[in-house]
Amino acid sequence: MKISFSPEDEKFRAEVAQWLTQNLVGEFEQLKFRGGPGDEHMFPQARKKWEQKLAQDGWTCIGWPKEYGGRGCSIEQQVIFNEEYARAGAPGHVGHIGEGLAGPTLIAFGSEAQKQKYLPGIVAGTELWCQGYSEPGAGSDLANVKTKAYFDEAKGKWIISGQKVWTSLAHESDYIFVIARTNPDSIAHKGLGFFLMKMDQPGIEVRGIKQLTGTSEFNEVFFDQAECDADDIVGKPGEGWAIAMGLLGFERGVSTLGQQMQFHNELNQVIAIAKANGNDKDPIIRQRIAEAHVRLKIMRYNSMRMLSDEGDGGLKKEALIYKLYWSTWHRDLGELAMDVMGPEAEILASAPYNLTRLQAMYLFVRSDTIYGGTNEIQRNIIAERGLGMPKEPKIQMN
Amino acid sequence: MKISFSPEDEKFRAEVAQWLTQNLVGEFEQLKFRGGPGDEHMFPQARKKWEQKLAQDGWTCIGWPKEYGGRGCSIEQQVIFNEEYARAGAPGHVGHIGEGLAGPTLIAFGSEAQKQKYLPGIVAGTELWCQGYSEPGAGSDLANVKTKAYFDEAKGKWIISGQKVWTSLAHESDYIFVIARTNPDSIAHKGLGFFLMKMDQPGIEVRGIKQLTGTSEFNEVFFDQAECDADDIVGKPGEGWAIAMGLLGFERGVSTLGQQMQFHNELNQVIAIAKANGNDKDPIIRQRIAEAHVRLKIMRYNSMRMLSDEGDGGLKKEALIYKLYWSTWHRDLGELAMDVMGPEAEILASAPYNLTRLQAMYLFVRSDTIYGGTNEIQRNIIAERGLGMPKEPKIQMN
Amino acid sequence: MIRDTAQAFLADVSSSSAIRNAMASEQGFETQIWQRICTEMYWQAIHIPEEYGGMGLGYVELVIMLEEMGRYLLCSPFFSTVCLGTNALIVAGTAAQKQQYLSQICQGSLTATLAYTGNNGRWDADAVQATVTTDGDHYLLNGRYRYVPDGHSAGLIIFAVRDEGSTGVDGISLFALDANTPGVKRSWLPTMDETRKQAEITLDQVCVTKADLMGEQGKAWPQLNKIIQLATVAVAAEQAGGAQQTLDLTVEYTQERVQFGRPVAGFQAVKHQAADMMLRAEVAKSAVYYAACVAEEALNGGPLANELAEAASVAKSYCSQGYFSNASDAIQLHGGVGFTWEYDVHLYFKRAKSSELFLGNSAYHRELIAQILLD
Amino acid sequence: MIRDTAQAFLADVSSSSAIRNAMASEQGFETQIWQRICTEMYWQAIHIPEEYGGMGLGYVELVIMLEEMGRYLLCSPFFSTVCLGTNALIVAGTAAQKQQYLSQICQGSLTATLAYTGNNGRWDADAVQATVTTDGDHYLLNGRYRYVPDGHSAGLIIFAVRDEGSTGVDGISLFALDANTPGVKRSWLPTMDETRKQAEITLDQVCVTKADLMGEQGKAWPQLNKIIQLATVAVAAEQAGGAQQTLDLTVEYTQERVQFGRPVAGFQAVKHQAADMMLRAEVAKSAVYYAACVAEEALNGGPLANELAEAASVAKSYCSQGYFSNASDAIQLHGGVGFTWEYDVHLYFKRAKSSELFLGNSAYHRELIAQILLD
Repeated sequence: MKISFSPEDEKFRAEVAQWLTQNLVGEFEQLKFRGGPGDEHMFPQARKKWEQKLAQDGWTCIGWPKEYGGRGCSIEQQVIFNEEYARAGAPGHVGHIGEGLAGPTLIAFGSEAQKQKYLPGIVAGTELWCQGYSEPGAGSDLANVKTKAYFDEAKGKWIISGQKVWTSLAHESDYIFVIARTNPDSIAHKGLGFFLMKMDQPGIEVRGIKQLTGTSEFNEVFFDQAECDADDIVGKPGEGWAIAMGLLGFERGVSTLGQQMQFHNELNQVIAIAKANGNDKDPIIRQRIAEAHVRLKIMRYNSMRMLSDEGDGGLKKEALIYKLYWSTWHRDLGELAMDVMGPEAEILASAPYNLTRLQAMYLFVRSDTIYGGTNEIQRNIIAERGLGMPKEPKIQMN
Repeated sequence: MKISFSPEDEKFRAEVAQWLTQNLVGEFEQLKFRGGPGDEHMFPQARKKWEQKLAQDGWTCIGWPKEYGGRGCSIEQQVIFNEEYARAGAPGHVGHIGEGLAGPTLIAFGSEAQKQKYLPGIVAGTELWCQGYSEPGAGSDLANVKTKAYFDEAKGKWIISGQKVWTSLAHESDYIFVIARTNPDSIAHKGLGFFLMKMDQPGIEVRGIKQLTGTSEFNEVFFDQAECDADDIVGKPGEGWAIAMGLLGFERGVSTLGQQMQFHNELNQVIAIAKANGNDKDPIIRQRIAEAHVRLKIMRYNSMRMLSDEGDGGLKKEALIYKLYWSTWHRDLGELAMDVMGPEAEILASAPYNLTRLQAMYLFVRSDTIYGGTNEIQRNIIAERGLGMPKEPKIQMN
Repeated sequence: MIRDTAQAFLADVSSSSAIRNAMASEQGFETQIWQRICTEMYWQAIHIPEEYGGMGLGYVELVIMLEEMGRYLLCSPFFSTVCLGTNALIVAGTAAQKQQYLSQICQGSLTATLAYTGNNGRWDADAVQATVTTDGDHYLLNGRYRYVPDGHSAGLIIFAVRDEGSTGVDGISLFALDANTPGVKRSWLPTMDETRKQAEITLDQVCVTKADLMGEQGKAWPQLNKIIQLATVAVAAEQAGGAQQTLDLTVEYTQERVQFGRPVAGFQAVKHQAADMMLRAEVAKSAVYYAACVAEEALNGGPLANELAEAASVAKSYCSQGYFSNASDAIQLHGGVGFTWEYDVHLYFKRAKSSELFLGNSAYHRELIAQILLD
Repeated sequence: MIRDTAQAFLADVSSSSAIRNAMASEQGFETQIWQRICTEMYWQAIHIPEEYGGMGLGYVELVIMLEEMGRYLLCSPFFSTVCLGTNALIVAGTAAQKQQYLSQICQGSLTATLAYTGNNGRWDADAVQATVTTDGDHYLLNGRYRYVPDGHSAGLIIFAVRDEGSTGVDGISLFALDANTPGVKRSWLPTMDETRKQAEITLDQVCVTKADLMGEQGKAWPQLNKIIQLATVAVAAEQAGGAQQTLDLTVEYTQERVQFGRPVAGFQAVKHQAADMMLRAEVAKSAVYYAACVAEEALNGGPLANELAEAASVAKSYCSQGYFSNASDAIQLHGGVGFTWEYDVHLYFKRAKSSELFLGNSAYHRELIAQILLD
């Protein structure tokens, strides 16, 4: 598992850190530690500008191959970049869906024309993406997708109708990738297509979902005869499931280490509060802070295992458990934060319902154990794929 | 929920306490705090003698109606008796299967002849009972009973063949009650019979099961053409399930409060060790001891709820959760005991494998969450009967 | 019987929209509903002795009401008025104070609360930071309170203060003051849980007389402690109700919600979580019902009276965890919609945390019990 | 590769019946198997430098071996000899001591252990209670040790002692003594976990020379601490292996066992418990592999060397809980048979508890981490 950083890597680290120190200033100062999960709705325009600033100096999509505009950075360098980025408090990547999901999917499964058309905008930070996966009745159950696509021969376009939900940044995005059913008679995960669609069109409407935080980071996206160019289906109709599954793999990449650095920042905030209010002397709080630290440290080691060793493509066991592990950790951190603050935890930043950063984190983490496959579904996946235990039986409802 | 003890009850309490103080002496001194769960195999003969001592002065079956040899004690008095009995450290009732299960079943479902034949021996402490419920392949799944019974017209007897397992005190018992399938073509819980059988007969063989404690409290009981008199079936063939279910209700009676007093004794031992080795100053241990105390206290309040209010016969919600609650509590107590002792927890009383009392408790409690319906089965029952959630679907194996 | 009546009324006045209206206001409750409670139901008088115009019922009946209010998330000054103010008057009030204030409470013309916690996050005697000094025949009160339930709207406030230089349980006094007494400044503290409002109160050279003092100066810790313990039982009762309601919401939702071709409630993982939730709700109730019996005897005499400290901590330590766990599981088992503002689950989730923190969390009460057991 | 070899060999020599034979003996291992390990596999020499005849491999390879030994529950003096004795010699031994003892260990003619804990239940510097006094050119050692792994069978024992009157980390010295030195009395302490034996050792006016002293008198805490930390990583590695094996046993058993008409493994409650077990096993491994890298650098230099204290406590605090939870769940998911002596699950369950207690449980290590973070 040993990840060693060569002298060149350490030089790279210094370069990243220096660039951030020099550039995360002025108008970008306000973005520090903002725009992460639970805070995605904040400063979208300024963060888009920041994204372009990154792009100018080649700090977007650094892991992509050079031929597609990336830097072709090694795993180690990507780890370093993400760590330094988070350490500096640089804001949540407004382009992360494009860089982390849409782009890699296109690189792996897209046509040359699709690559030419979409990748440059992602690299430049000028075109933002969102994802259309979950549906209201389907939850995490991709096999239950009801959004429909049919090919209109007259128009020469795919026509999509249906509804997606839990879409982050839908308001700000230029494009959305959508899983829709190309074969209306198909069931389960057969007959799905993977579509690239322009958000700014009459057939698409976005409505924010008011969350328990009082804010709206997630959205519903309604498709009513929305159009998708004939060339903008990835792969063939019916291949949507395979592509979506491949994409799931991209979600567990080097960005986890950046996420962990954000977690680290949050834990440090909790520790600072404990030191300030004296709860750092409370033996029970000490145990819980230490436990949070222990599990966060191991989260990093686990990611290093995920990234190192044999890259045999198959999902390794340490990767299978990752979502369940971090989401649970983060949820526990939220509770720890509240308990460290004591009764002061209840007091808002201001009326009517402006949460403090840690309050927002505490409430928002409740989504971590739900979206992208609930903890219950994660456990099914672990048992079935990781341990070969029987699949859930299909039950016929009476 | 209020359980008030009248002045008469308090007088009764004093009477019980006094009798125990005067009689739990001499040869019975060695039995103090012995013979409970996990220690059932100890001193069976002396405990049988003690049972008869109790019987002499009318302290067995005190909750039974007077017509069957009981005292007809009120619920309050039974609670008091059990509390005082455990408080005094009086030994585990070697006759508890007869008094608590076989007897009440006969009183409720038995024929007059059966009552006459069996109840006096139970009351007198001269005839011990064990139960034949679980089977090796069936676990807690009574519907899967494979032990067969057929009526041999020639002999005029029921002939029973099969195997039971997890039978406590089988070696010491005079009788066993057995659930067996009277209709060989029946499935699930239909076609079962409830039989009363003499242990001392050629067709019955008992083999101890060596447990993780190194001791054998539980047994396997093998039936090979064992015989049961025609009069010794309770109810009719096919009614075994209903009788067994009724019997399950008896298991959650006033004896729970005696059990809790034993738990209380165990917790007190743990506290004494903590005070002796200084771990009572450890804030983490303090939390855990307090938590054990809290949950034990509430266990008592919960039992008081079970015993009070409307006795509408149906199993109340607070009774449904009781097994899951106490077994989990007891398991946690075992772990607490070890952690309070620290490294000394590992050291045996003596070679080769003589456990200290708390070690035996720690290991034996592992059976609490398994026998009589595992915690998993308890949760099914709670969800289905308590909350009306769907039953587990029947899955056809491929 | 009393429970059925309460349920029927609460189902009517404490609907989801009524709760949200109350949440959105600074006052935190709808005056009209509170007036209906006071005049139609007479709940605010439930355990006030009949001599003051009360119903003269016991803590057992009060606890049933609180359990149902916790279930229906009633937004009202009931807890502050009845479980803080009224209890304080019953435990520590002079005859004149009882006569005046309890009668007004019975009439529904007065709400009340207790202010004792400063800003150090404590819930024991050291929480009391405001001070009293004697000025001839008068007393001068100074200091700051936080986390005072309904402190900005209550008509009567019982203030705990301490003699300057005193620490711990020494030197504590209680005063019962009209909230409009000069020098009393009150401001709403907006909170994450919006179903019960908190306030900050500052006392700036508040000049009061002996008539406002409850009992003896500097000797009031036993009374204050008892008031806190009685309030602790009351919070636990609300928590038990919340634990039950989050379970009920979850069972109902999972029975309706279909995923992977069947009701979510049919999945064993969901059933087992629900079973654990039921266990917690039932155990919470057992703890609360017993504590209610003890509280009753603590107020009116009886052999269990001296168990109050233990029973209150047993109940609060269990119910705090039990409610929070149930609310947390309820969000999880609701999936995405549990995360929305629209569904009610998050209201319970937030109330579970605020009531866990209020009057000391589980760890705090376990340590109190450890002191009883081990020290 | 090294793992495959280890697995094949262990599957052969550490069968259920071999384990039970070893358990039943006072020595706690079968001499013949240990000799096969020493001569055929040469594992005891795995991380001993080549100059002493060792294989010169690193802690990473050692940890792989330990993980597999934990999985197969190998009964042998490997842990005591390699992870206590050898580490102590490498960290604190004089050149002469290394030359003599490490060579003997490589040859398979010497087993070793470390004795540092008295009877106060501690695992830090205060655990050292035995004393040393100077008597001319000699030293006199007195005191009592408990919980010494293989202390009754080891050939070489490293004793930690302290100057009389010293406390804490001050005044600690290490001596390497032949176990047959006059005045050294050893007795087996029978334990609940029979797969690793413990001993009590008393030193009664044991007279030794400077040649037996390791390093400087009274200054050995940094060395002893490092030895303890290295051993802590080793225990964690065994625990990670045990966590994996209890999972494997459970998955296998539940796949076979049919109840209510289908394999128990098909019940979602069982699957989810197994999933949690896999999570714990994987996370335990991640913690251990990293700690192994750190231990390697702590022994042989490298930038991670100063992370040893933290990495060891991170690994031990997680693995202690992870293994125990897995073993506990394994018993539960085996149902009745998990409770029998015949099945192996209880052996793991007992080993999980003994290794949790040994060198400090999770709470102990969390407090060590809290000190690093907060103090």
